[in-house]
Amino acid sequence: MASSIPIDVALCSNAFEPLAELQQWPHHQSNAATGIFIGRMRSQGSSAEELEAMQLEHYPGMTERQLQHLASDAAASHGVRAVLIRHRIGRVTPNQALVLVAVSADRRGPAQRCCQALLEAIKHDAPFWKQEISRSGERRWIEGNTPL
Amino acid sequence: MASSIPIDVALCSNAFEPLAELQQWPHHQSNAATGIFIGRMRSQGSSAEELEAMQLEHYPGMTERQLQHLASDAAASHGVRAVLIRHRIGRVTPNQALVLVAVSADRRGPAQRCCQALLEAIKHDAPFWKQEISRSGERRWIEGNTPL
Amino acid sequence: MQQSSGSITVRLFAALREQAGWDQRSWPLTSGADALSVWQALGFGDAIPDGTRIAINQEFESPRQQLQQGDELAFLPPISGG
Amino acid sequence: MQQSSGSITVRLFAALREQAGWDQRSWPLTSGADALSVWQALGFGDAIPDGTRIAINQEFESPRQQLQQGDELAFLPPISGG
Repeated sequence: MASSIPIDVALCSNAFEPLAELQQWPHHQSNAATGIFIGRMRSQGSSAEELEAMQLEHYPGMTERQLQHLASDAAASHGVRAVLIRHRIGRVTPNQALVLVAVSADRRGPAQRCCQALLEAIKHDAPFWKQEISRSGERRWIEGNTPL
Repeated sequence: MASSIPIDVALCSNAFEPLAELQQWPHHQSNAATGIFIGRMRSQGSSAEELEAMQLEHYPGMTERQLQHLASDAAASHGVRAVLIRHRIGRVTPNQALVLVAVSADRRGPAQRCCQALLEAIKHDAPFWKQEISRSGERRWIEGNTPL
Repeated sequence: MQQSSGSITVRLFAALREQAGWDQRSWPLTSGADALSVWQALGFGDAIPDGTRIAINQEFESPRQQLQQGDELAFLPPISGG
Repeated sequence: MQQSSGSITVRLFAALREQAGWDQRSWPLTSGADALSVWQALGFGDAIPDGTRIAINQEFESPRQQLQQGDELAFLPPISGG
Protein backbone atom coordinates (compact mmCIF):
# COMPACT_ATOMS: atom_id res chain seq x y z
CA MET A 1 0.00 0.00 0.00
CA ALA A 2 1.34 3.40 -0.90
CA SER A 3 0.39 6.66 0.73
CA SER A 4 0.51 10.21 -0.55
CA ILE A 5 0.50 11.91 2.84
CA PRO A 6 3.52 13.94 3.99
CA ILE A 7 6.27 11.60 5.18
CA ASP A 8 9.37 13.32 6.49
CA VAL A 9 12.33 10.97 7.03
CA ALA A 10 15.92 11.90 7.82
CA LEU A 11 19.08 10.27 9.12
CA CYS A 12 21.07 12.50 11.46
CA SER A 13 24.84 12.11 11.59
CA ASN A 14 25.05 14.58 14.46
CA ALA A 15 23.13 14.91 17.72
CA PHE A 16 19.57 16.10 17.15
CA GLU A 17 17.01 17.58 19.52
CA PRO A 18 13.64 15.80 19.18
CA LEU A 19 11.62 18.81 20.36
CA ALA A 20 13.40 21.08 17.88
CA GLU A 21 12.61 18.63 15.06
CA LEU A 22 8.96 18.59 16.14
CA GLN A 23 8.93 22.37 16.28
CA GLN A 24 9.80 22.41 12.58
CA TRP A 25 7.12 19.85 11.73
CA PRO A 26 3.78 21.66 11.27
CA HIS A 27 1.48 18.63 11.36
CA HIS A 28 1.29 18.20 15.14
CA GLN A 29 -0.30 21.64 15.25
CA SER A 30 -2.97 21.07 12.63
CA ASN A 31 -4.27 17.59 13.47
CA ALA A 32 -6.46 16.53 16.38
CA ALA A 33 -4.17 13.72 17.54
CA THR A 34 -0.40 13.25 17.52
CA GLY A 35 1.48 10.29 18.96
CA ILE A 36 5.21 10.69 19.51
CA PHE A 37 8.03 8.42 20.60
CA ILE A 38 11.52 9.53 21.62
CA GLY A 39 14.22 6.89 22.13
CA ARG A 40 17.58 7.73 23.70
CA MET A 41 20.80 5.83 24.23
CA ARG A 42 21.09 4.02 27.56
CA SER A 43 24.20 4.63 29.60
CA GLN A 44 24.45 0.93 30.38
CA GLY A 45 25.20 -1.71 27.77
CA SER A 46 23.53 -5.06 27.23
CA SER A 47 25.72 -6.60 29.97
CA ALA A 48 25.02 -3.72 32.37
CA GLU A 49 28.51 -2.21 31.90
CA GLU A 50 28.86 1.59 31.65
CA LEU A 51 29.13 2.67 28.03
CA GLU A 52 31.38 5.33 26.58
CA ALA A 53 29.51 5.53 23.28
CA MET A 54 27.73 3.58 20.58
CA GLN A 55 28.46 3.40 16.87
CA LEU A 56 25.37 3.22 14.64
CA GLU A 57 26.05 1.72 11.23
CA HIS A 58 23.50 1.73 8.40
CA TYR A 59 23.20 0.82 4.72
CA PRO A 60 23.32 4.15 2.87
CA GLY A 61 20.51 4.33 0.35
CA MET A 62 18.65 1.23 1.48
CA THR A 63 18.10 2.51 5.03
CA GLU A 64 16.52 5.78 3.87
CA ARG A 65 14.35 4.01 1.30
CA GLN A 66 13.31 1.37 3.78
CA LEU A 67 12.30 3.98 6.38
CA GLN A 68 10.23 5.78 3.74
CA HIS A 69 8.64 2.50 2.72
CA LEU A 70 7.84 1.40 6.31
CA ALA A 71 6.36 4.82 7.10
CA SER A 72 4.25 4.83 3.96
CA ASP A 73 2.92 1.32 4.67
CA ALA A 74 2.12 2.11 8.30
CA ALA A 75 0.45 5.41 7.34
CA ALA A 76 -1.76 3.71 4.78
CA SER A 77 -2.75 0.80 6.99
CA HIS A 78 -3.64 3.03 9.97
CA GLY A 79 -5.15 5.88 7.94
CA VAL A 80 -3.06 8.69 9.40
CA ARG A 81 -2.23 12.14 8.00
CA ALA A 82 1.49 12.77 8.49
CA VAL A 83 4.59 10.90 9.66
CA LEU A 84 7.96 12.12 10.87
CA ILE A 85 11.03 9.92 11.45
CA ARG A 86 14.47 10.99 12.65
CA HIS A 87 17.12 8.32 13.25
CA ARG A 88 20.62 8.86 14.45
CA ILE A 89 23.68 7.36 12.71
CA GLY A 90 27.39 7.48 13.57
CA ARG A 91 28.90 7.87 17.03
CA VAL A 92 26.31 8.41 19.75
CA THR A 93 26.91 9.12 23.44
CA PRO A 94 24.66 8.20 26.40
CA ASN A 95 21.35 10.09 26.64
CA GLN A 96 21.56 11.40 23.08
CA ALA A 97 18.43 10.85 21.01
CA LEU A 98 18.52 7.76 18.77
CA VAL A 99 15.08 7.80 17.24
CA LEU A 100 12.06 10.07 16.97
CA VAL A 101 8.75 8.89 15.50
CA ALA A 102 5.73 11.21 15.28
CA VAL A 103 2.36 10.42 13.73
CA SER A 104 -0.53 12.85 13.29
CA ALA A 105 -4.07 11.73 12.62
CA ASP A 106 -7.66 12.77 13.06
CA ARG A 107 -8.18 10.40 15.99
CA ARG A 108 -6.06 9.25 18.92
CA GLY A 109 -6.31 5.50 18.18
CA PRO A 110 -4.72 5.59 14.70
CA ALA A 111 -2.08 8.13 15.80
CA GLN A 112 -0.97 6.01 18.76
CA ARG A 113 -1.22 2.62 17.07
CA CYS A 114 0.61 3.79 13.95
CA CYS A 115 3.40 5.34 16.03
CA GLN A 116 3.83 2.12 17.98
CA ALA A 117 3.69 -0.16 14.91
CA LEU A 118 6.09 2.02 12.95
CA LEU A 119 8.61 2.02 15.78
CA GLU A 120 8.54 -1.80 15.85
CA ALA A 121 8.88 -1.92 12.06
CA ILE A 122 11.93 0.37 12.23
CA LYS A 123 13.50 -1.77 14.93
CA HIS A 124 13.03 -4.97 12.97
CA ASP A 125 13.10 -4.00 9.30
CA ALA A 126 15.32 -0.96 8.84
CA PRO A 127 19.01 -1.80 8.35
CA PHE A 128 20.78 -0.30 11.37
CA TRP A 129 23.42 -1.97 13.51
CA LYS A 130 24.52 -0.85 16.96
CA GLN A 131 28.00 -1.40 18.28
CA GLU A 132 28.47 -0.73 21.99
CA ILE A 133 31.76 0.85 23.07
CA SER A 134 32.47 0.30 26.76
CA ARG A 135 34.52 2.67 28.91
CA SER A 136 37.43 0.22 28.72
CA GLY A 137 37.31 0.50 24.93
CA GLU A 138 35.77 -2.90 24.26
CA ARG A 139 33.44 -3.01 21.25
CA ARG A 140 30.50 -5.32 20.85
CA TRP A 141 27.90 -5.61 18.09
CA ILE A 142 24.33 -5.84 19.36
CA GLU A 143 22.25 -8.46 17.61
CA GLY A 144 18.52 -7.86 17.78
CA ASN A 145 16.54 -5.43 19.94
CA THR A 146 15.82 -4.86 23.59
CA PRO A 147 12.53 -6.46 24.67
CA LEU A 148 9.38 -4.49 24.03
CA MET B 1 -1.28 1.22 43.97
CA ALA B 2 0.62 4.38 44.78
CA SER B 3 3.74 5.56 43.08
CA SER B 4 6.54 7.83 44.27
CA ILE B 5 7.85 8.77 40.84
CA PRO B 6 7.64 12.39 39.61
CA ILE B 7 4.08 13.13 38.46
CA ASP B 8 3.56 16.61 37.07
CA VAL B 9 -0.10 17.53 36.54
CA ALA B 10 -1.55 20.93 35.69
CA LEU B 11 -4.78 22.44 34.40
CA CYS B 12 -4.22 25.30 31.99
CA SER B 13 -6.81 28.06 31.84
CA ASN B 14 -4.98 29.67 28.91
CA ALA B 15 -3.60 28.26 25.66
CA PHE B 16 -0.48 26.16 26.25
CA GLU B 17 2.21 24.98 23.86
CA PRO B 18 2.83 21.24 24.28
CA LEU B 19 6.43 21.41 23.06
CA ALA B 20 7.20 24.26 25.46
CA GLU B 21 5.75 22.21 28.34
CA LEU B 22 7.91 19.24 27.31
CA GLN B 23 10.94 21.50 27.07
CA GLN B 24 10.49 22.30 30.78
CA TRP B 25 10.08 18.64 31.71
CA PRO B 26 13.54 17.09 32.16
CA HIS B 27 12.53 13.43 32.16
CA HIS B 28 12.25 12.93 28.41
CA GLN B 29 15.96 13.73 28.23
CA SER B 30 17.15 11.34 30.88
CA ASN B 31 15.16 8.18 30.15
CA ALA B 32 15.62 5.73 27.28
CA ALA B 33 11.98 5.84 26.16
CA THR B 34 9.33 8.54 26.15
CA GLY B 35 5.81 8.21 24.76
CA ILE B 36 3.87 11.42 24.17
CA PHE B 37 0.34 12.27 23.09
CA ILE B 38 -0.91 15.70 22.01
CA GLY B 39 -4.64 16.24 21.53
CA ARG B 40 -6.01 19.38 19.90
CA MET B 41 -9.47 20.78 19.39
CA ARG B 42 -11.10 19.84 16.06
CA SER B 43 -12.52 22.66 13.98
CA GLN B 44 -15.64 20.60 13.27
CA GLY B 45 -18.14 19.63 15.90
CA SER B 46 -19.80 16.32 16.52
CA SER B 47 -22.38 17.08 13.80
CA ALA B 48 -19.68 18.21 11.35
CA GLU B 49 -20.58 21.90 11.75
CA GLU B 50 -17.77 24.47 11.93
CA LEU B 51 -17.04 25.42 15.53
CA GLU B 52 -16.29 28.84 16.90
CA ALA B 53 -14.96 27.54 20.22
CA MET B 54 -15.43 25.01 22.97
CA GLN B 55 -15.98 25.55 26.68
CA LEU B 56 -14.23 23.04 28.95
CA GLU B 57 -15.82 22.73 32.38
CA HIS B 58 -14.22 20.79 35.24
CA TYR B 59 -14.73 20.05 38.93
CA PRO B 60 -12.14 22.21 40.71
CA GLY B 61 -10.31 20.13 43.26
CA MET B 62 -11.65 16.75 42.21
CA THR B 63 -10.32 17.02 38.65
CA GLU B 64 -6.75 17.77 39.75
CA ARG B 65 -6.82 15.03 42.39
CA GLN B 66 -8.31 12.55 39.97
CA LEU B 67 -5.63 13.27 37.34
CA GLN B 68 -2.94 12.77 39.96
CA HIS B 69 -4.57 9.54 41.07
CA LEU B 70 -5.00 8.17 37.51
CA ALA B 71 -1.38 9.05 36.67
CA SER B 72 -0.07 7.44 39.82
CA ASP B 73 -2.06 4.24 39.21
CA ALA B 74 -0.98 4.00 35.56
CA ALA B 75 2.66 4.70 36.47
CA ALA B 76 2.67 1.96 39.10
CA SER B 77 0.95 -0.64 36.96
CA HIS B 78 3.23 -0.05 33.94
CA GLY B 79 6.43 0.52 35.93
CA VAL B 80 7.39 3.85 34.40
CA ARG B 81 9.64 6.62 35.71
CA ALA B 82 7.88 9.95 35.16
CA VAL B 83 4.51 11.26 34.01
CA LEU B 84 3.42 14.67 32.74
CA ILE B 85 -0.19 15.76 32.17
CA ARG B 86 -1.44 19.10 30.92
CA HIS B 87 -5.17 19.60 30.33
CA ARG B 88 -6.88 22.69 29.08
CA ILE B 89 -9.90 24.25 30.81
CA GLY B 90 -12.05 27.27 29.90
CA ARG B 91 -12.68 28.63 26.43
CA VAL B 92 -10.70 26.82 23.73
CA THR B 93 -10.54 27.66 20.01
CA PRO B 94 -9.95 25.25 17.11
CA ASN B 95 -6.45 23.75 16.87
CA GLN B 96 -5.50 24.79 20.38
CA ALA B 97 -4.02 22.03 22.51
CA LEU B 98 -6.51 20.26 24.80
CA VAL B 99 -4.39 17.57 26.38
CA LEU B 100 -0.74 16.56 26.65
CA VAL B 101 0.33 13.25 28.18
CA ALA B 102 4.00 12.24 28.37
CA VAL B 103 5.44 9.12 29.99
CA SER B 104 9.12 8.28 30.39
CA ALA B 105 10.38 4.80 31.12
CA ASP B 106 13.38 2.56 30.71
CA ARG B 107 11.79 0.67 27.81
CA ARG B 108 9.56 1.59 24.91
CA GLY B 109 6.74 -0.86 25.72
CA PRO B 110 5.86 0.52 29.17
CA ALA B 111 6.29 4.14 27.99
CA GLN B 112 3.88 3.68 25.08
CA ARG B 113 1.36 1.46 26.83
CA CYS B 114 1.21 3.70 29.90
CA CYS B 115 0.74 6.82 27.76
CA GLN B 116 -2.11 5.16 25.87
CA ALA B 117 -3.80 3.73 28.99
CA LEU B 118 -3.50 7.00 30.88
CA LEU B 119 -5.06 8.97 28.01
CA GLU B 120 -8.04 6.59 28.03
CA ALA B 121 -8.31 6.87 31.81
CA ILE B 122 -8.33 10.68 31.57
CA LYS B 123 -11.02 10.57 28.89
CA HIS B 124 -13.27 8.31 30.91
CA ASP B 125 -12.50 9.01 34.56
CA ALA B 126 -11.42 12.64 34.94
CA PRO B 127 -14.32 15.08 35.41
CA PHE B 128 -14.22 17.32 32.33
CA TRP B 129 -17.17 18.37 30.19
CA LYS B 130 -16.97 19.85 26.72
CA GLN B 131 -19.52 22.27 25.36
CA GLU B 132 -19.30 22.97 21.65
CA ILE B 133 -20.06 26.51 20.49
CA SER B 134 -20.95 26.69 16.80
CA ARG B 135 -20.34 29.70 14.58
CA SER B 136 -24.02 30.52 14.79
CA GLY B 137 -23.69 30.68 18.57
CA GLU B 138 -25.47 27.41 19.33
CA ARG B 139 -24.13 25.57 22.37
CA ARG B 140 -24.19 21.84 22.85
CA TRP B 141 -22.83 19.63 25.64
CA ILE B 142 -20.86 16.64 24.41
CA GLU B 143 -21.66 13.42 26.23
CA GLY B 144 -18.90 10.83 26.09
CA ASN B 145 -15.79 10.67 23.92
CA THR B 146 -14.92 10.37 20.25
CA PRO B 147 -14.26 6.75 19.27
CA LEU B 148 -10.76 5.42 19.91
CA MET C 1 -40.60 12.19 55.71
CA GLN C 2 -37.63 11.02 57.73
CA GLN C 3 -36.09 13.24 60.34
CA SER C 4 -33.47 15.70 59.22
CA SER C 5 -30.02 15.13 60.74
CA GLY C 6 -27.86 17.93 59.38
CA SER C 7 -27.15 18.88 55.82
CA ILE C 8 -25.06 18.11 52.79
CA THR C 9 -23.89 20.20 49.85
CA VAL C 10 -25.15 19.16 46.42
CA ARG C 11 -23.18 20.16 43.31
CA LEU C 12 -24.19 19.93 39.67
CA PHE C 13 -22.07 20.24 36.52
CA ALA C 14 -22.38 20.88 32.79
CA ALA C 15 -25.74 20.02 31.19
CA LEU C 16 -27.24 19.04 34.54
CA ARG C 17 -26.27 22.37 36.09
CA GLU C 18 -27.82 24.25 33.19
CA GLN C 19 -31.02 22.19 33.26
CA ALA C 20 -31.45 22.66 37.00
CA GLY C 21 -30.50 26.33 36.91
CA TRP C 22 -28.18 26.10 39.93
CA ASP C 23 -24.70 24.71 40.58
CA GLN C 24 -24.53 24.26 44.32
CA ARG C 25 -26.95 24.17 47.23
CA SER C 26 -27.27 22.99 50.76
CA TRP C 27 -29.72 20.13 51.24
CA PRO C 28 -31.17 18.63 54.43
CA LEU C 29 -29.77 15.21 55.23
CA THR C 30 -32.40 12.65 56.14
CA SER C 31 -31.24 9.50 57.84
CA GLY C 32 -30.37 6.71 55.44
CA ALA C 33 -30.18 9.11 52.49
CA ASP C 34 -28.01 8.18 49.53
CA ALA C 35 -27.31 9.83 46.14
CA LEU C 36 -30.33 8.15 44.56
CA SER C 37 -32.76 9.36 47.23
CA VAL C 38 -31.37 12.92 46.98
CA TRP C 39 -31.68 12.76 43.15
CA GLN C 40 -35.35 11.82 43.55
CA ALA C 41 -36.01 14.35 46.31
CA LEU C 42 -34.56 17.09 44.09
CA GLY C 43 -37.20 16.17 41.52
CA PHE C 44 -34.70 15.05 38.88
CA GLY C 45 -36.53 11.79 38.18
CA ASP C 46 -36.89 8.24 39.44
CA ALA C 47 -33.53 6.91 38.31
CA ILE C 48 -30.07 8.39 37.83
CA PRO C 49 -29.47 8.24 34.07
CA ASP C 50 -26.88 5.83 32.63
CA GLY C 51 -23.51 7.52 32.39
CA THR C 52 -24.21 10.02 35.17
CA ARG C 53 -21.79 9.37 38.00
CA ILE C 54 -21.74 10.18 41.68
CA ALA C 55 -18.92 11.77 43.63
CA ILE C 56 -18.96 12.10 47.40
CA ASN C 57 -16.35 14.45 48.81
CA GLN C 58 -14.74 14.50 45.36
CA GLU C 59 -14.30 10.72 45.08
CA PHE C 60 -16.39 8.50 42.80
CA GLU C 61 -18.91 6.51 44.82
CA SER C 62 -21.84 4.20 44.34
CA PRO C 63 -25.30 5.90 44.23
CA ARG C 64 -26.26 3.70 47.18
CA GLN C 65 -23.41 4.88 49.39
CA GLN C 66 -24.96 6.30 52.54
CA LEU C 67 -24.45 10.04 53.00
CA GLN C 68 -22.97 11.68 56.10
CA GLN C 69 -23.45 15.09 57.66
CA GLY C 70 -21.34 17.67 55.77
CA ASP C 71 -20.76 15.53 52.68
CA GLU C 72 -20.28 17.17 49.30
CA LEU C 73 -22.44 15.18 46.88
CA ALA C 74 -21.92 15.80 43.16
CA PHE C 75 -23.90 14.53 40.18
CA LEU C 76 -21.56 14.25 37.18
CA PRO C 77 -23.12 13.95 33.73
CA PRO C 78 -21.21 11.83 31.16
CA ILE C 79 -17.56 12.90 31.08
CA SER C 80 -16.01 14.19 27.86
CA GLY C 81 -12.43 15.18 28.62
CA GLY C 82 -9.11 14.64 26.91
CA MET D 1 32.61 -24.66 -11.57
CA GLN D 2 29.89 -23.12 -13.68
CA GLN D 3 30.71 -20.63 -16.40
CA SER D 4 30.98 -16.99 -15.37
CA SER D 5 28.39 -14.67 -16.90
CA GLY D 6 29.31 -11.22 -15.64
CA SER D 7 29.64 -10.00 -12.07
CA ILE D 8 27.77 -8.76 -9.05
CA THR D 9 28.75 -6.52 -6.13
CA VAL D 10 28.73 -8.10 -2.68
CA ARG D 11 28.37 -5.88 0.40
CA LEU D 12 28.83 -6.76 4.05
CA PHE D 13 27.82 -4.85 7.16
CA ALA D 14 28.55 -4.65 10.88
CA ALA D 15 29.93 -7.81 12.53
CA LEU D 16 30.02 -9.65 9.22
CA ARG D 17 32.07 -6.90 7.59
CA GLU D 18 34.53 -6.95 10.48
CA GLN D 19 34.84 -10.74 10.46
CA ALA D 20 35.44 -10.85 6.71
CA GLY D 21 37.79 -7.86 6.71
CA TRP D 22 36.14 -6.19 3.72
CA ASP D 23 32.93 -4.28 3.06
CA GLN D 24 32.43 -4.47 -0.68
CA ARG D 25 33.81 -6.50 -3.57
CA SER D 26 33.03 -7.52 -7.10
CA TRP D 27 32.25 -11.20 -7.48
CA PRO D 28 31.91 -13.33 -10.64
CA LEU D 29 28.33 -14.32 -11.39
CA THR D 30 27.89 -17.99 -12.25
CA SER D 31 24.65 -19.03 -13.90
CA GLY D 32 21.94 -19.98 -11.44
CA ALA D 33 23.75 -18.31 -8.54
CA ASP D 34 21.75 -17.08 -5.56
CA ALA D 35 22.66 -15.47 -2.23
CA LEU D 36 23.15 -18.87 -0.58
CA SER D 37 25.57 -20.11 -3.26
CA VAL D 38 27.56 -16.84 -3.08
CA TRP D 39 27.66 -17.12 0.74
CA GLN D 40 29.12 -20.61 0.39
CA ALA D 41 31.53 -19.65 -2.41
CA LEU D 42 32.84 -16.79 -0.25
CA GLY D 43 33.77 -19.42 2.35
CA PHE D 44 31.37 -18.07 4.98
CA GLY D 45 29.90 -21.49 5.75
CA ASP D 46 27.28 -23.95 4.55
CA ALA D 47 24.18 -22.05 5.70
CA ILE D 48 23.28 -18.41 6.14
CA PRO D 49 22.81 -17.96 9.92
CA ASP D 50 19.36 -17.34 11.36
CA GLY D 51 18.64 -13.64 11.55
CA THR D 52 21.03 -12.72 8.73
CA ARG D 53 19.00 -11.22 5.89
CA ILE D 54 19.58 -10.78 2.19
CA ALA D 55 19.11 -7.59 0.20
CA ILE D 56 19.37 -7.48 -3.58
CA ASN D 57 19.60 -3.99 -5.03
CA GLN D 58 18.70 -2.64 -1.61
CA GLU D 59 15.44 -4.58 -1.24
CA PHE D 60 14.96 -7.56 1.09
CA GLU D 61 14.90 -10.81 -0.89
CA SER D 62 14.87 -14.52 -0.33
CA PRO D 63 18.32 -16.21 -0.23
CA ARG D 64 17.13 -18.39 -3.15
CA GLN D 65 16.31 -15.43 -5.41
CA GLN D 66 18.37 -15.87 -8.59
CA LEU D 67 21.01 -13.17 -9.11
CA GLN D 68 21.38 -11.07 -12.25
CA GLN D 69 24.37 -9.39 -13.85
CA GLY D 70 25.16 -6.13 -12.04
CA ASP D 71 23.11 -6.91 -8.90
CA GLU D 72 24.17 -5.49 -5.56
CA LEU D 73 23.92 -8.38 -3.08
CA ALA D 74 24.13 -7.51 0.63
CA PHE D 75 24.34 -9.82 3.64
CA LEU D 76 22.74 -8.09 6.63
CA PRO D 77 23.48 -9.44 10.11
CA PRO D 78 20.67 -9.16 12.69
CA ILE D 79 19.31 -5.61 12.74
CA SER D 80 19.43 -3.53 15.94
CA GLY D 81 18.04 -0.11 15.12
CA GLY D 82 15.61 2.22 16.80
